[in-house]
Amino acid sequence: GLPAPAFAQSAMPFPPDDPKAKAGGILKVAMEVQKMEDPATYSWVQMSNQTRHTLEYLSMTGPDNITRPMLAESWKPTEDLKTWTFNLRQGVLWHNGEEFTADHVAWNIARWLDPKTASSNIGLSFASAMVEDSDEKDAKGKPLKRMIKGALEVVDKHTLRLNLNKSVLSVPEDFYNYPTAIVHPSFKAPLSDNMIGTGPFALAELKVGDKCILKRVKKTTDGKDFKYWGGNVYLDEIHYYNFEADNQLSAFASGDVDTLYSFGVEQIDMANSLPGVIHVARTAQTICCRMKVTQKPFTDKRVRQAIVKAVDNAAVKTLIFPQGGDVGENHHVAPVHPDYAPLPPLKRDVAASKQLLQEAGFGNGLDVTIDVGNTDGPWHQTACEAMRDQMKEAGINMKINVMPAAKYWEIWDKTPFGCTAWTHRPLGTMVMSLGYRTGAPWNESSYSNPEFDKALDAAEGVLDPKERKGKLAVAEKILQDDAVMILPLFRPVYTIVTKDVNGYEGHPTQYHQFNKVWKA
Amino acid sequence: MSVSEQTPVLECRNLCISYFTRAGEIPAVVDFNLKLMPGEAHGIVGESGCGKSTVALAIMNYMGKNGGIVGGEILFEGRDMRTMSGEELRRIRGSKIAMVYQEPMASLNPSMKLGEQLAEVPIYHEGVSREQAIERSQKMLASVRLPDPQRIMNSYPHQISGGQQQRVVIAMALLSNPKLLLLDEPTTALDVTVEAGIVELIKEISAKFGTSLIYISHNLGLILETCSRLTVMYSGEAVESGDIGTVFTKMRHPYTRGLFSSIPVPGADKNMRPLRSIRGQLPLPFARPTGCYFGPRCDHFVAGRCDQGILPMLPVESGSSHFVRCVRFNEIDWSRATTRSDQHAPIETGAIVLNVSDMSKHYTIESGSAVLLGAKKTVKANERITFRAREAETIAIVGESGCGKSTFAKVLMGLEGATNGKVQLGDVDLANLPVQRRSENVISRLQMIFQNPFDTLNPSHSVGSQISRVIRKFGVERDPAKVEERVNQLLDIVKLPRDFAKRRPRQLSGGQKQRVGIARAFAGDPKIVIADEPVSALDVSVQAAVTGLLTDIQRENRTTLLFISHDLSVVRYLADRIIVMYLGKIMEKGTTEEIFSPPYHPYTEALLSAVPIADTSVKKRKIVLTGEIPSPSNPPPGCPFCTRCPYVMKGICDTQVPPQREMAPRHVIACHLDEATLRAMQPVITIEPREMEAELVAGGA
Amino acid sequence: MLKLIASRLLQMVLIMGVVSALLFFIFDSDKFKKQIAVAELGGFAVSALSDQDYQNWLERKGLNVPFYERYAKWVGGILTGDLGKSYQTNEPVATLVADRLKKTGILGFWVFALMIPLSLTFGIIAGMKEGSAQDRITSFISIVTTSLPEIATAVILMSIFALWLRWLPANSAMVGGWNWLALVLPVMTLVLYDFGYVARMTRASMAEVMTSQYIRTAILKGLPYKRVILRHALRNALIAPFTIIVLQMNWLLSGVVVVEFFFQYAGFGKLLLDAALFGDIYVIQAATLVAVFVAVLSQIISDVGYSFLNPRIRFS
Amino acid sequence: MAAITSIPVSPPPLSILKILQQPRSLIVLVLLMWLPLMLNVMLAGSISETVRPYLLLPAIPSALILYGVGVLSWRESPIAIIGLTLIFFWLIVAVSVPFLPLVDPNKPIAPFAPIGAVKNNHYFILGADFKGRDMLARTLWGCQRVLVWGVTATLVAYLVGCIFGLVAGYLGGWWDQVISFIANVLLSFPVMVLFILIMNYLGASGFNIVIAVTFASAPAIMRIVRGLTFDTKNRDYIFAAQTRGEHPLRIMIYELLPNARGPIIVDACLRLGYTTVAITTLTFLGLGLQPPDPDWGLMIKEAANVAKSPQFAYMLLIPALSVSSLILGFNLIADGLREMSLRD
Ligand SMILES: Nc1ncnc2c1ncn2[C@@H]1O[C@H](COP(=O)(O)OP(=O)(O)OP(=O)(O)O)[C@@H](O)[C@H]1O
Ligand SMILES: Nc1ncnc2c1ncn2[C@@H]1O[C@H](COP(=O)(O)OP(=O)(O)OP(=O)(O)O)[C@@H](O)[C@H]1O
Ligand SMILES: [Mg+2]
Ligand SMILES: [Mg+2]
Repeated sequence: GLPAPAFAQSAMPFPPDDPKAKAGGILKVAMEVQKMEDPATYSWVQMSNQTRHTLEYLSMTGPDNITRPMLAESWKPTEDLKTWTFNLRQGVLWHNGEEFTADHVAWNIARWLDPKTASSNIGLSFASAMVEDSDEKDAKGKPLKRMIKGALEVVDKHTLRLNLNKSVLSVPEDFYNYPTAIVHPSFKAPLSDNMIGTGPFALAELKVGDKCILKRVKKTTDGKDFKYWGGNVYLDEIHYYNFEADNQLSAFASGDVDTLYSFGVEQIDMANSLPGVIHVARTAQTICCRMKVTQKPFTDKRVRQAIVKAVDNAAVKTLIFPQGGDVGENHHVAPVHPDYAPLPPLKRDVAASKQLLQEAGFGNGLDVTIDVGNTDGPWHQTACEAMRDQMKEAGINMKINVMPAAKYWEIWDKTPFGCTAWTHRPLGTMVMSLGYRTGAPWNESSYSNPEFDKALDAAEGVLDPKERKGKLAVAEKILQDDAVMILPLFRPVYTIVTKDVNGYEGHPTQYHQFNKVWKA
Repeated sequence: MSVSEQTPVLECRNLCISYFTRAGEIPAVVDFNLKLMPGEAHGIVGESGCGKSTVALAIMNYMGKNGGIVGGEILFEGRDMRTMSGEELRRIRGSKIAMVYQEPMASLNPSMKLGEQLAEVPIYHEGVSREQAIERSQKMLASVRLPDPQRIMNSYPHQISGGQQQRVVIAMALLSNPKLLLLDEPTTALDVTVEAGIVELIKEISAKFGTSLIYISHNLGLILETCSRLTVMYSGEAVESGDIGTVFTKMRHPYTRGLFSSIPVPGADKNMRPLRSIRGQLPLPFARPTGCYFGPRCDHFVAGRCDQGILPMLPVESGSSHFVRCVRFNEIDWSRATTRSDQHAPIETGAIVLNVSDMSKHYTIESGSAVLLGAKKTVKANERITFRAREAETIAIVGESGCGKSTFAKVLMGLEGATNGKVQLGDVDLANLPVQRRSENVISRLQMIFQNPFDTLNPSHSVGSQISRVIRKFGVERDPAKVEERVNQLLDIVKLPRDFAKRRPRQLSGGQKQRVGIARAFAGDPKIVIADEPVSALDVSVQAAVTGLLTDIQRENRTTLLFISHDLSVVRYLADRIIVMYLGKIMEKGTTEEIFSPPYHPYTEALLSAVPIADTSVKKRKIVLTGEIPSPSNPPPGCPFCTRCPYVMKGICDTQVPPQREMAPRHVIACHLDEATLRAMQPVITIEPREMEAELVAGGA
Repeated sequence: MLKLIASRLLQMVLIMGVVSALLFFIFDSDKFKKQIAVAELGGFAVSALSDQDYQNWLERKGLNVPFYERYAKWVGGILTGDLGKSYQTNEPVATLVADRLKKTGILGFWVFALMIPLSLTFGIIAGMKEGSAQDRITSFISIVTTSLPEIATAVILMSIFALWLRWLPANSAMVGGWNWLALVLPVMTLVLYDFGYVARMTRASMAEVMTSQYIRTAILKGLPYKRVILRHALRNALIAPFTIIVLQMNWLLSGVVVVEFFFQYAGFGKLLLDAALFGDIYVIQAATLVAVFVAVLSQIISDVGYSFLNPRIRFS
Repeated sequence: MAAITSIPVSPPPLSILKILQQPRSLIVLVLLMWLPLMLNVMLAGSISETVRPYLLLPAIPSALILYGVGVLSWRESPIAIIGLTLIFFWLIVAVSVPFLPLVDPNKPIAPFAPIGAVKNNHYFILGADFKGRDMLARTLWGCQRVLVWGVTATLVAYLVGCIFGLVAGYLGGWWDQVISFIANVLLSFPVMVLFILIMNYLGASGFNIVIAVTFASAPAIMRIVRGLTFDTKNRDYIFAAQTRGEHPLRIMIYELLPNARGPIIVDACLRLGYTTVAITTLTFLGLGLQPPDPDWGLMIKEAANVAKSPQFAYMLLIPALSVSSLILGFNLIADGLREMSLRD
């Protein structure tokens, strides 16, 4: 979390009310409409958008990438960042009329940590600091992780304490990760059958692959008036209409919708020609062409370095996203992260690359194959193609093996060399911790460097982002030098809204926050 | 009444017709003249492809996509049809000129009821009401002697038999009482007995309605029976025309003469008086010689005279209506003109090689009507066939279409298994031995010549390879050079140039294909050859060549020939013994002599009477069969012929199977008539003393 | 005829049995199970699952029992009218399929309603005079429209009529409720793609009829040209295309997936595509059964109709 | 009296042409053209880059000669010649594309460069796609994959279809029952499901497209061949073969098959068109050929989004029209062949 705004205790997480705002209206959004099974196992941001205005989070990261309290009114870590106390907002009502309490949150957290839930939240750093190996074993004989006794402590009705076994910095940010929506303890999958939330909207109709209609909650199910804790909400209804990614812009063009989930860079010219406001969000969304350091030839650091050195990240970025976006520096921390520490800019060095190859025994050239799933659009492939052309000069023959997205997800963490899309995360430490810490479940490169882990731990021990930058720089540097990946760029996210939609801002993770949006 | 005072119904003057094809312009008809008086019947004969149909269609002014009249005029009732507008033509077509085509089935719309197709004619030509039109159609159907016109009006074409279809087409043509009726081979597709009925009908019609007729046929016998005048065409031009009597007896063109000498008229004999075919072939339209088109094939050809310029039609005597297109017709000594072909001693027959006893073949078919689930029917294609064949003997099997001739051949060849009985080839019983299980030896002893020359050769392989395959297959020769030698020998035998071995079947004419078929059949030195209607699809002159060929080969190899045919005149010429079949059963069998002279089986009698004979000296007794052939799946329980037999005895013939009467040794007749009645029968064919100026058929030697 | 229909129906049941067993078998492979998991839980999540969790998930989905047991259960379900639930949407398959069928039915109806008259007219005009200018022009149009891939036609039509002229909606998702206008572009695309094929078949058939002897007979009977064409040629010329048109039913059911996909029209083809990509076995099963049914139905219709149109068969 | 019109005799054809028209030399030429192209595309990965282009050298003259022979032997049918020209245009491009002065078709140069633009020192004759790759190079290179996989898939489907059709048609009985039933099963399977199952099961690759197309097309081909076999097997020349005791296999292959070739070739021309579309569609749905090498289906797929803005429509139109021209070519040849066979 960031110090100043995050601790502004009474502040709402939303932008201030617009005095010109008008109530009423329906906001129509083009997006893939997916099913809502269990928020804890959400695998797509789209799913969370469908429930974001019903099921809320303890915190909320705004379009500016700053995390503010939401259902939690405030939080406070101890100095060592091991004990976090969350004061929950009072007067928050569930749609069934019950009052929102710390027990509910505790129930949610415990559920995430239960291996049976199979929630990806278990990979969040706060979560891994709350579990330990148990006596139980899974089918393969690996011990099952269970929550440490006392890790979760309900202090009083509106206070909750997390006792972590190591310092974790990103607890508030973690609590806005999309599968951490807080459900009522009466929850039973599938969610869409009986969704009880605290947000201003409730699900009125869901047809997967077709539409998802949200309506303002006026009354609780037990008949009381429902007053939303977050103040004024203007829209009457939010309609999600199912459009495949490729078709969203044409849906917008033909006036079917007011806004859309996102459109690709290849459509920006068309978008420019349409009446509407284009939002370009700066994000840490990226592709990571990572090498599995446990598989030949990438076990040899020199090979990896040779590959990395042969590529000019800036050139790749400019080619693919001429406007917006940031150049990547092969350590996965983005300029948009508050704790980003700039390192000396990367230089392409073909000679050095050749030299390294020579040393590694690939003097006659190196043949590698990269798997590309284009999971986030065809630009993955373009990036790889551009890199291939650059690598060729260093004597590296990179073959590009393109496969359907679904196929790619089957092998993303297994392939020796793959181009994986990583979504935005609010803090630099978070991505590093998820993807590069020894043994982390999403450590797709199987990278394991105790030094790096130590540096990362150190960085995660510092609350103040400015101060943290220095520590993170160390981790960044180690990761960069170990040449685990080519991370050429951080992509911008494009959306478009009609002129009469106000109060909308593009979010780095395409999270929809329509609480204060109003239609003219 | 003097003919010349009337306006002719139709007059063709110097008519020239061409087809425009990718190979260029094909002059299909050149300088054709014809004058047709009211009530007159004019015949046009000629080999296939000589332009007969083209003339007929030109008279209708319908030349198709690529045809055109390039010269001359066609006057219909004095008016040139070529100057008429489309609408005028439409009004004449179908009302004043009508046409009947070769294939009745194809010329009727398969998806319209016959009644409607008939009624159209008066509706569109005379504007009568529908009811009237239907009534008239019905009457017309009755007057072409169709039974139950009501039912036929409501039928679709495929629901009636071929003979009935042809009658419907004729009725359609007659509906508007046309001045001129064109008949383009109206009976070629029909059985002889049915043909006889139609011919009878046409004669009646021309007498009754006073309609002028143009009758096109390649069958001189038919023309003789129907027409009063005749034009002989050769390669696109008329070569001779005149009154039937004159032309038939005093022909003046070598081609006409050639045609007549290749027809197996009574009196021809394969040993004593073999047929003579015209040598060579009809030239292709664009490869015609200069001068006389017949020149290269003519025995009287004189270089420098016959190959000069364009020959005109000349009157035989000034003022006569007998014209001929030959510059030397006056110079030829017609009485000495023909040198007879070689005579042979009759072949001695040898031991019995094939013994068929009580062979039956039944097919089981699913019932056609699908509403009844799974009803099965039995088609008795062959019933208790019994006969023996000797070495070097020719046995003919005759009968109408569908009587089971081919079925018998298939059983013999092992393509079908017999249901009952025995077929003994030497000591092997072939009755139930499919060809796959037959030994090489048996297979090579039995070979077959197929009916349809266009079907008998695989279009994808060269002639040589198809013959050499047999040679290699039966192990006659193996060495490639010897195989080739043998192929060449065979081609020589069937009188084809050796370089035909490299040709593809499509480059061959029908007769040539049939000869290749024969060469192929004899390539394996078979002992028995079955020839399934090998000549019925061929022109007379080619037919003569092929039959001659068969006898020659038979004489040389002492092959037994099983000759299947529906044409009694060929059979008479070729066969030693004849088997007459009807609906799968043998009606009569005996030597050729015995079959062609009384006593007859009533069916044989009718068949004989139906065969048209192109000989003015032959007089026939008319026996026209009525009724249709019963369905082979539901034959009458007694004598199969009882439904059409003029001698039928109710109560006996239709209930009891007739006895096999042996009239003479090995002359068997299956009939209920008592022996006395049978013996008292009059001959069908009698030959009157000839009045021909030259002994054409007997030949001088 | 009855016998024919009965045997076809019997064959249909047989085919359905074979096809569905085959599908269950194919989808029983680990590969497809994993694919379903990935589609449902997301790629990261599945790879993060422990084996135990994966087994649990399989059990929850009912995928851990052998396929023949599932097959038997499924067959039992069908007999009681229960087609199972979709993995992807949690909806009962029956309503899902019924809804999509209805939509595709509407689309198909309009495609037929426009395509048949259009293609028959084109085909007949062309076939009336083979090789003439009118033939060449109509043939050229039909070949070109048919040879352009559907997707290209769709894009072109969309950018002209929807994005440029703005006459028609650019997609057919019909977010604001049923909208006939939204049907225009998909129908147009399909008609353009399909009509050429039928037109060419009609042309061939008409050309053949025009060379037949009975047409010559009709002309030489002195009938007006109009009657020759309309009464004599037409009916015979329509027999062959009829079968082809009926068989287009199959194609309209599932072959239109590109168009449905492109225009976001929630029809049967799209359902099938989504289900197949997801591995949504019960939807695939149900949809395949429907497809088999339609295939057999179209065969029956074409047989019955053919014999009805063609008296030679009807009365033989 | 009417003159007898003399027939204009066509000039005697060159004897070389005669030799070339022989089936044997045609087969040699086709193989010379086709094999290098096929190897080049199918085994793209395993042939070293230096050898790869030279492989195609013999194919260029073969293609040119074939085209010449085709034009001369079909000169009577302008339709067929137009079709032939369209197809050989692409065939010749396919075999000669490595030698054409083109930039690397996969090299991103200047995104969205319009037709005729000069950007980044490159003259874009047909513009650039949204990734900045040269459309001209992509289009010309793209025909290789479409041609090779389309033709191969159709050929294999025909091989399978013919074998089963011959067996079912000629042997009849149980063989026919079983084969026809299997064909019916495959035919009533929705094509898409079939494609998706196969491509999903086997993975997306050219060879699997061949398998998928075989599964989808072979039953229909089998039916055609079976029907033709039913027609021809009652011909006298088949009986003749039977009565000289030929083996059924020989009858099927030597006697029946060659006579079914007319309709089969015409159908194959049409089916090649459908196969090409099917491959394009598969690619569009993400199941077909995979990048990196360009092919038209891929280009259409990639451009589908961008091309909705009219100024970028060329990105889609160019590959679409290319596919279309190829299919048009096959259709025209089929038409021409049919008309020639009908003409007298
Ligand atoms: N449409 C056509 N195009 C080109 N040539 C044709 C056409 N119709 C007929 N011919 C040719 O014209 C000549 C005369 O044909 P026509 O059909 O008149 O002969 P025919 O005497 O009726 O023969 P057949 O006894 O076989 O019916 C033949 O050489 C034939 O090949
Ligand atoms: N395979 C078959 N199944 C059922 N019936 C058959 C079969 N083959 C022939 N028949 C029937 O058997 C009868 C005799 O046929 P076959 O072919 O032997 O006659 P045919 O005398 O050769 O006639 P044609 O002179 O027309 O050739 C016919 O009624 C025919 O319909
Ligand atoms: Mg004729
Ligand atoms: Mg027969």
